[in-house]
Amino acid sequence: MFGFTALGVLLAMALVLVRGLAGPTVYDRILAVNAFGTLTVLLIAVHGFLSGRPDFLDIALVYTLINFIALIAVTKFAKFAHLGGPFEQRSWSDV
Amino acid sequence: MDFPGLFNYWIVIALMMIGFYIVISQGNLVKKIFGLNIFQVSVFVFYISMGKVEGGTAPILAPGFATYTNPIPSVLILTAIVVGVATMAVGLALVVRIRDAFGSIEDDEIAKLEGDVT
Amino acid sequence: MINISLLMIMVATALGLVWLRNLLAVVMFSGIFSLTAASLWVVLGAVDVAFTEASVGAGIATVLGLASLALTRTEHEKRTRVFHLPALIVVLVTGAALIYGTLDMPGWGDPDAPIHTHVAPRYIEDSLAETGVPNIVTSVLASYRGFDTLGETTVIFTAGVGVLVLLGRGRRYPVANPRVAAGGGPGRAPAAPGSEGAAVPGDSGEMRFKAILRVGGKLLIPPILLFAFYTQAHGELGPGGGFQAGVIFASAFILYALLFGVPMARAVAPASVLRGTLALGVLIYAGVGIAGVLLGGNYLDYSVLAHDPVHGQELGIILIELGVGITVASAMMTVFFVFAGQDPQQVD
Amino acid sequence: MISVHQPILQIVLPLMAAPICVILRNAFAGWLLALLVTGGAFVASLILLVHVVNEGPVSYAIGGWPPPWGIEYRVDGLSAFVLVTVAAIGFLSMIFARRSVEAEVAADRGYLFYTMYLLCFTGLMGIPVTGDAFNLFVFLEISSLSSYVLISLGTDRRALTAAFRYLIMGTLGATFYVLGIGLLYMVTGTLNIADLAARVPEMTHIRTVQMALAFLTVGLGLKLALFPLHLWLPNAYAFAPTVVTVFLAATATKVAVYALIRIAYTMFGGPTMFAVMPIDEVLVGFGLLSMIVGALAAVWQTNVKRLLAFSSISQIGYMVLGLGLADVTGLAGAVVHIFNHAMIKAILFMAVGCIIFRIGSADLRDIRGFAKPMPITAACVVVGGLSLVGAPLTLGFITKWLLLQGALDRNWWWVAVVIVAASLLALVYVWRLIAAAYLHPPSERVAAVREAPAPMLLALVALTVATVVIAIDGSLIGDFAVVTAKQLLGSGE
Amino acid sequence: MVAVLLDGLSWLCLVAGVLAALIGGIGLLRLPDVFSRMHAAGLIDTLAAGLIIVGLVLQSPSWTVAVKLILIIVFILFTSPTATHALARAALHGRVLPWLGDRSSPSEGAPSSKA
Repeated sequence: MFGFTALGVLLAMALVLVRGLAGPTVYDRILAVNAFGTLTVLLIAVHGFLSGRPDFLDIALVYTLINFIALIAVTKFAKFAHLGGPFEQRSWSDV
Repeated sequence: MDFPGLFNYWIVIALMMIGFYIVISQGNLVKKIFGLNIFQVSVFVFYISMGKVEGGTAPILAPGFATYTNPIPSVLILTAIVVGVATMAVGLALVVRIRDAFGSIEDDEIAKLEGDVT
Repeated sequence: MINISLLMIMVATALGLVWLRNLLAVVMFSGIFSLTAASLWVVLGAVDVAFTEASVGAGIATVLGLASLALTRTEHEKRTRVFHLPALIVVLVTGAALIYGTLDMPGWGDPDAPIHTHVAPRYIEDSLAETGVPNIVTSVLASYRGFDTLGETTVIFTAGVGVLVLLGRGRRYPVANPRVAAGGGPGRAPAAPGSEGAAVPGDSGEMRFKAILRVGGKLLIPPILLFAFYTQAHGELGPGGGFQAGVIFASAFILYALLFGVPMARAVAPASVLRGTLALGVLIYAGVGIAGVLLGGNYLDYSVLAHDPVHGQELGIILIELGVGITVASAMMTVFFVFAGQDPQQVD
Repeated sequence: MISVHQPILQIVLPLMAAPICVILRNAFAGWLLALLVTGGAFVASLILLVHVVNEGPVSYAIGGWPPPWGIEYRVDGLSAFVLVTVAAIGFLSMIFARRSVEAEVAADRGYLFYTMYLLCFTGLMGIPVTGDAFNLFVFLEISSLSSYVLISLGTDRRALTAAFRYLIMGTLGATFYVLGIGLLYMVTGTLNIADLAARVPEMTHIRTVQMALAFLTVGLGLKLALFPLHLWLPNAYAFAPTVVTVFLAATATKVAVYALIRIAYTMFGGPTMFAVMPIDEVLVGFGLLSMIVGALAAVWQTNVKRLLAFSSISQIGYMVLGLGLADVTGLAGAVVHIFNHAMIKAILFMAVGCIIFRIGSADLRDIRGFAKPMPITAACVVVGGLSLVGAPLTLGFITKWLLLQGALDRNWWWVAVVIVAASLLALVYVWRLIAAAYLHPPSERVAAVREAPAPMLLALVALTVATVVIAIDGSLIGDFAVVTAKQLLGSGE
Repeated sequence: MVAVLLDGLSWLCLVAGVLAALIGGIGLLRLPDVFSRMHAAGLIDTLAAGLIIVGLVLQSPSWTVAVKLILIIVFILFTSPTATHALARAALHGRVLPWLGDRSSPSEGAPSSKA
């Protein structure tokens, strides 16, 4: 049962990857990456049950968070072409 | 029903060679850095796949499990991943500085610009 | 069967990378590659490594890649050389040598390969008795091969300081080498950091873009930080530990910086504090080793830290994981703030 | 009388000094800390060398776990010898460093420079003493990462591209090294060098072991700039800040040569492996190519630093040649040249540093006639140049003598001919340097110049005197190298 | 009896979830432009993820696992719509016009608008 689900999710991942590679506009690619991330989370959760060690779901949780943060960064880059702003008039020194 | 024999290693070697090819052939500096990342991640996949034991579960002791996959490749790769990210961070910082100094991040353009200022 | 298909997806992604001209796509697909590699490692049983690779490879590497693309203002590679003969020859020769090398290798996953019979069994059997930590990877990482991890923490410390040296915004006093201290990173047309007049394009679009996200962010950041502390403490029992916790802790601040801007994030985590914690983590780790020496054991020998050796090992492992977490978190934050904090308007 | 913990504290103290230097956030304090730490490390390494020569190899189990399970520090004759070289050059560069860094690195990055220097010093000190193959990779990476950043601090914008190319080739080399260690780990199951030395020699027929040696050699070949893989070195040494060039030119490649010796002879058992897989002929071939190509390229250089950088490639060819000869005298030549070349290159680059500090340019035409206003520096250049060529009564001669003997023992007379030819080529480019110093009248800018500031000159003169003193009684180093070579070839212990 | 019911129900959820994922994947491939593809991507994020995780919750051996699963689905349901919203605004800002279809002749395969 879990095996079937895992294979199904893998097939969906392949489909999403094709859209990612082919995607004409950058927004298609961002969509593909978002869907790919969610499907990976599902794959890890299903595999946890498949291998009989369901207590590894922290990894799936981390994937969700990282997927969200990477997505916000990509979208912000697609829209504003920089990640730092908004820059109020405040200067600082790093060194 | 894992495919026995060395077929898995050959795919991993193919991955390594794709990464290695990207590093050598591509002219864009950012693409070189990410090609290097691909090459390193494939070497790590090679390490972890040699630690896998048939039917062994993750190396965290739990009741009811006897065989465990080998923990040592995981330890080595934890170190190597951090080294990879550290190199990537310094590499990307250098790319930004090169862009400021030379105005381009293409290998051939920079080589031309480098030549004239002797 | 799953790992074969995951490997196939990875090969497809890697081949895609060779053809993609759009650098943003290259960065995103490198993120997908790391994510698939991490899930492959979960399938192969290396959970800690999957944890780290996902948070570092898919998270930090993608964000750093984007920040560097923003700073170099390049979207597309000039022309992609798909076919490059000399490189192809070198790659084929190396690949052939590797495949020739695999001919005598033990098969995939057979239990009596040398690496499972020579050194590994002692770790699996005795690590619980000797270090009291069920997660064998954490016990080997922190105690048996603890010096490797000290070296590794030093490497991430080097990267943090290295990025500071390369791109850090300079201080505001006259210096011998004007090029470097010009502010906004050396070699840049000087928007003098001291002057308040640095015109800043905070157009209204940016505010509206953030309205929904800011509310979402405010709700999301506390759970992420809580999850980071859970990962730090949970390192002994399940997958987790210093690196993973440090990266998740830093990603919470990176999310804050993405939504509220680097100046706000800098107010929360100023450069001086980050430099201090960057150094503090390494000193904690090395200091635990020195404490071991002072108490009569060898360097990094935790069994002398407490009355009972096993308690000592647990105490030692928790302390150095803390040191690692602090250094990794501050290194990742420093790197992102320095990358994203560059002045957006650079005169070419 | 050394304390049991000396091998480990020697590495950990510089490692802890780096974060302290970040907290100090002051360039002078950073320099002072670096000076004290490198000085302490130098004295400690001397004591360790004496102890190891008298009482034999020292072994230290880190974390209290016995060797194959925990990481072990194993210091034998060769390790202590390389350790002393690195510590000596590190200490003297720090005496030299202060004024030179102030002139070339921005003031607000001064303390970060010393942090990076301490990390590079830690990495290079950690490699010779470690007894664990993967730990060697970690310290190799610490030293490489910090040297990329140090090189990029050069004032010329081409330092950035040089640092980037060095990063790409260095990381490829390190990844090849990890791949080689992975192949080796797969068939032996252990990472400890002593344990590998016991298990690998009887496995030489396994193809995985042969490929492991190939990948390790290529990986380290990239690190020590062997002929086809040397493209990153000239620009890296030419455009880096002077102190960085002095320290890296004298130590980084030498430590990589040490690692190659340790792998080829201790881990793979030297001749037993060469019988199955002719790596030694390959190394001899590339060594000779390095010698000739390096020297030829050096002759046409106008920038003094690039001239010396190409001469470094040629001298590394000598070491790899000695390593490939695989007999006692040849290997002894390689071992002794690690120290000799470190001292000679440190002298020459320090002298060039003094010239650049005063005259401001590294171009042979601009610095013509610097002997008149800077006699001491010019004298040191002469001593360094003669040792580079291998004239009698100099350090270089000891190496050349041992290498020639090694080549003739294997009755490869043509190798001996190439060694002499390379030395003659070296004479050509050294002569260009000395001629520029003495035979040309100084331009007015050069004439108006004074000697370099006291500390820079002190470091230079100390090195030169040390070179001359050691060279006069050549047997001190020569016999030590022969004993070490016998150990490496004999039981590989 | 309860076990059989639970197994049957979770098996049903899992199959439905996989179908939803496949439909989402195919939708992502065949739909003509970015905004319509967002529906397909949304389908994967919400329906497929929800069904599969509900299927897993029914099978989970202990409470901690169930709580973790619920936490995961809450996070997914919380972050995906926000991210897709941000993406839609970015696409509009990037002047990507939704494909309105050619009312006059139902021509197949209308050109998808390029950024």
